[in-house]
Amino acid sequence: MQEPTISAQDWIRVLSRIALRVEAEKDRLNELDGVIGDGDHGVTMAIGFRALDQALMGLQEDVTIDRVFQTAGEAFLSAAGGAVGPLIGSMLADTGEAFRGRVTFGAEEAVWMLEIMEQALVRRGKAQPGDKTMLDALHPAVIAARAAEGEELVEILRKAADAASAGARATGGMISRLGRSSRLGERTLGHEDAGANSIALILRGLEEEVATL
Amino acid sequence: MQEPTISAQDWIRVLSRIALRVEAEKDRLNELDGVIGDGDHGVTMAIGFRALDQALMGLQEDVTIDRVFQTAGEAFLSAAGGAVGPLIGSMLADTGEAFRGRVTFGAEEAVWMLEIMEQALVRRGKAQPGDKTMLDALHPAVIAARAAEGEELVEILRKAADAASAGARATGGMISRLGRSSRLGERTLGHEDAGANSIALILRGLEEEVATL
Amino acid sequence: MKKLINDTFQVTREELEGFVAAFPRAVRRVGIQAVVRQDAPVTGKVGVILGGGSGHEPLFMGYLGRGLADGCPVGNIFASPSPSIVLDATRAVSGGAGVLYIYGNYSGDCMNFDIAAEIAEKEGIHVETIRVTDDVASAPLEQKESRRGIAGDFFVLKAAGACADDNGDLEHVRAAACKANDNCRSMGVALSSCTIPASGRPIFALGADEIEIGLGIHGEPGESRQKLMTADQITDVLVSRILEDPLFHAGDEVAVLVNGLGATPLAELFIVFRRVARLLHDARIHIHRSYVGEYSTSLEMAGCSVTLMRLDEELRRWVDWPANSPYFTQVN
Amino acid sequence: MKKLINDTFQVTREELEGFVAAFPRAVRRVGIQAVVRQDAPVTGKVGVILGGGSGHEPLFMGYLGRGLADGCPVGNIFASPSPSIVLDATRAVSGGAGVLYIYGNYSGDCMNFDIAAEIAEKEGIHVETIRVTDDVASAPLEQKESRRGIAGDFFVLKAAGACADDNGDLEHVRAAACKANDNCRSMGVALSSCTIPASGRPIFALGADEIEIGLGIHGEPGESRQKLMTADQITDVLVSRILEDPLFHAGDEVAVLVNGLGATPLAELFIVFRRVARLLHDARIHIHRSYVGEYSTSLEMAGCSVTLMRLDEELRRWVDWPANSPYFTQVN
Ligand SMILES: Nc1ncnc2c1ncn2[C@@H]1O[C@H](COP(=O)(O)OP(=O)(O)O)[C@@H](O)[C@H]1O
Ligand SMILES: Nc1ncnc2c1ncn2[C@@H]1O[C@H](COP(=O)(O)OP(=O)(O)O)[C@@H](O)[C@H]1O
Ligand SMILES: [Mg+2]
Ligand SMILES: [Mg+2]
Ligand SMILES: [Mg+2]
Ligand SMILES: [Mg+2]
Repeated sequence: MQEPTISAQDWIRVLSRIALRVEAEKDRLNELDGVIGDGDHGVTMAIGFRALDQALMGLQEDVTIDRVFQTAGEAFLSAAGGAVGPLIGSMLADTGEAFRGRVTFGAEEAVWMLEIMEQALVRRGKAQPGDKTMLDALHPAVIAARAAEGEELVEILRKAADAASAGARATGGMISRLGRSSRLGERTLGHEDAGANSIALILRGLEEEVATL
Repeated sequence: MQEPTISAQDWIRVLSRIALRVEAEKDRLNELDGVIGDGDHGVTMAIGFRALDQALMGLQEDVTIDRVFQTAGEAFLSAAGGAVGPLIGSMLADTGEAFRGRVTFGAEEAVWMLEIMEQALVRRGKAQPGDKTMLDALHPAVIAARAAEGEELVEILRKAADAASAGARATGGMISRLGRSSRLGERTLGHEDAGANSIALILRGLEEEVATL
Repeated sequence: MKKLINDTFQVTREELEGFVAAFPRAVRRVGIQAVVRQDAPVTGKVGVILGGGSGHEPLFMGYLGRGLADGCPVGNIFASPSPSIVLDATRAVSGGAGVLYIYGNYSGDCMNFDIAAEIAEKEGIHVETIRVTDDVASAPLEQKESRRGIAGDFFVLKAAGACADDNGDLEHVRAAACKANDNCRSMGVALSSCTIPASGRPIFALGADEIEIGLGIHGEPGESRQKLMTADQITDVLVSRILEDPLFHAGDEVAVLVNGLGATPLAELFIVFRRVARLLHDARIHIHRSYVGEYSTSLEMAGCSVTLMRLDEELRRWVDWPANSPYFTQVN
Repeated sequence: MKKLINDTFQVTREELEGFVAAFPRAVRRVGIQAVVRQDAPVTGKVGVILGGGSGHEPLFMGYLGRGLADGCPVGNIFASPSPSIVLDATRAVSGGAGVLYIYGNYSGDCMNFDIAAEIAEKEGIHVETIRVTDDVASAPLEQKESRRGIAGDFFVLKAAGACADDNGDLEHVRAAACKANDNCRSMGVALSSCTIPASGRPIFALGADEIEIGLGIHGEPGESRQKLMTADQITDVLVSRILEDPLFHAGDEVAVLVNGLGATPLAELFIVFRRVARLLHDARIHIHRSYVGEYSTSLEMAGCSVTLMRLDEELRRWVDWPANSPYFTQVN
């Protein structure tokens, strides 16, 4: 049996579908950010993903996987601004950088991609696990994906998404130590982090959209 | 039987007691003005009457009736500002002017005072009956007082106050043709005029406070 | 009611204390509620007085200074200053060349300023008066002189202050102010009411999706209540009503003021200005100079007004004239 | 949500269109969301860039002009501009003498401006950065460099812009901005929240009698929620917290900024200023110059902040330096 692989065109489809999911969840993300931040996280994510979608539509038929990610990352970075622009922008762009020359994308690459994304996030944002940021969804996702190594692509993505969701929920019990909300200290307890929820949303989208390919 | 007469000291007492009544009704007057005007009529009346009260407190024992009214009018005019400052200020000051040299104040003078006040109001404000202004309380009061000529002082003041109250209520059926509210035209229908209510309030106070002398 | 105040009855007085403390080089207080330029009276210059009730800041006292006003009598919130306050300002700015009173056309202001003018004349100070009547929503054109004044005060002051600074005599300064007023048209919209501190509750109530078109700057209700529209649609209504008066023609040059009523972010005023500029462009009316910001407010009301002043050579000169005051400074 | 807007996602873009249309002699747009002085780049002069998310108008672009900023990259509402917007501004103001970035210390801004600076350096434009950290409520003094920036941006810009206008080189301009920031302390209070258009609902909820002391200018909750107090009591809290940092001493000279957050009438800011002046007088701290008005807003939030900048001879010189921009002009 041939191991399933995600093509560049698949990636365009998957990322565009994730953009729709972000659009649909924008108000919820704003609300989460409103409680302990400035209430714009959903808007910023939507602006970034709209631009990403727009940029991907302009790509040629024969585009490579790395160019898809590069394009997505640059478009997101240029359009979103805010804190998430550089963070998610770098996650995508660094993935593109790392995948230069690659033509297949299967289970193994999925784990690797998540690792690269975590490194990009930490490099840009300097967060540590427990700081109540996007990392608290991404970090458990990477651990779960690594633990699932050897399983099928969609299974790995499902476990990563589950771990990210659990991680996002767990941020409710954390005291923010980075970004705007950090000034609130203990007042952040009991409220989930908006960015961590975005990561959970993206990884869930990744799993479910890849499953429909 | 000696016809009762209101002394200068009595007038100070009566006007000060009316000031308290205005203070107590300030919110209601604001509300009336808020519906079709700018909502400050009660405040302006209170400011004017506070200053009037203050000025009367500073008068000597041997003050004359005309000085009481002069002082009251000038104090009201200087402090209140707005539309009512010149209107009520002139009503009081013109009364003082007219009573120069007078030492008694009985039933006959009460009618005369109301006539002078009406003239002062019209001279300053150029209103006509039916314009939905203070005049629509004062004008019927003057007619009622004239009709009661020959009766006792308090009786005359009661009839004037009753007519002013009825007049104020009747402004609800008028379309404003003067002052701020005139820009509203038909939208003023169904709402009583604030200034007319002030006149009713003052004349009722006059009656009741004179009755307790 | 949440406000940064101490005593609801002392708002105007404490406000003036703070104002003169903030700009001691520029202004000083005379009497209880009048403020004048620090260098008043300027000998030989016409004294320009701009006043009215408070609650419209930076109007009036924010515009005390060279090329603008010499004195501002300030009434309590939304109430004309009394004659004694007007006289305090009048005497302090009288430099021997007469005094011009500028104020919005409201019956309270008319009565109080007229009484002050009578007394000033008795004291030998010659006073002329211009009542600002820019609000097209307040009366039809045939009754132009009964229209009320809103943000147009600023343009009328700009012309009078510049002409006085150019050493115009009283007749000349009055004529400049009069021409500015004749060529000025405004209309406003409110998105919310406002609260007079001593009353403690909003003057009027607007539904969550309602706006009041053509309102007055003291919360007097306007011409019509409508459902919320986009900024472009609202601007279209305001500008088309302004252009209905047969004053502006293709080829004309105008000054534009998009004025915030208090709570509306500058960003929204720019969005309104963007549309005004487009509409004027389409009507081939040329914008000579633009003003966008809070010039004449209504406490914390949300909304804006649009003012156009048609320019001829003289008015262009007065608009371009330099000015220097705490809240408006223009260098060329 | 009632706002004068058209499309919730186009607010910043349409706002900028309106802004440049209103002041065509003063500013021009470069790229999609950057605005620069019309005469940029000024050859041989350090380019001063002040930027951040929009929603704080007139900050940032209102201060483009002589003695102030050369370029403003403007992000979406309350969101840092992206590196490409910052670069658009950087390239347009680079006159060969290097560029200084000034922005409030928020993690989003730090990341985006840093990426832009890296790219600019690769293109041969030397960039220095000052992050404004004036808000005493946001972190204790030992962590001064992690405090966030609020209205202090204005004073830091004033110093940098003046020094650049005086032909200071990049190191000199950076040092002036740094000194201004080191000597600047602010604290704010909110009486209401505000609404980001694309979100449509207030960022946070305050009870009818509650205020939020020490809040951020993006609606980030503050230090503590308290019951409404008088203006004097609130001012006492703000000023005493500012004076807690062992920076200000009897005999010092300061510049004062009482800044409105958007919906607070100027009259209330004067009442706050009145109390600030009294408190400083009692502390024998001398006010050299005062600024009262909306300098750095949070959309239509009600409330204010108080900023003090301690002056030495150099900072006094930069504060007094003339400036000319659409929303701040100072002549001496
Ligand atoms: N340094 C960081 N590292 C990782 N994530 C961060 C960092 N700073 C902020 N975030 C994430 O960004 C989210 C806020 O994003 P957003 O609201 O778009 O930006 P802003 O704070 O500029 O308004 C937070 O919920 C948090 O998860
Ligand atoms: N010209 C006038 N003649 C008689 N009464 C008037 C006139 N103009 C206004 N009024 C009265 O003044 C009242 C409003 O007073 P007030 O609210 O104190 O003044 P303002 O309109 O300046 O806010 C109106 O209700 C009306 O009765
Ligand atoms: Mg946010
Ligand atoms: Mg009224
Ligand atoms: Mg009034
Ligand atoms: Mg933000």
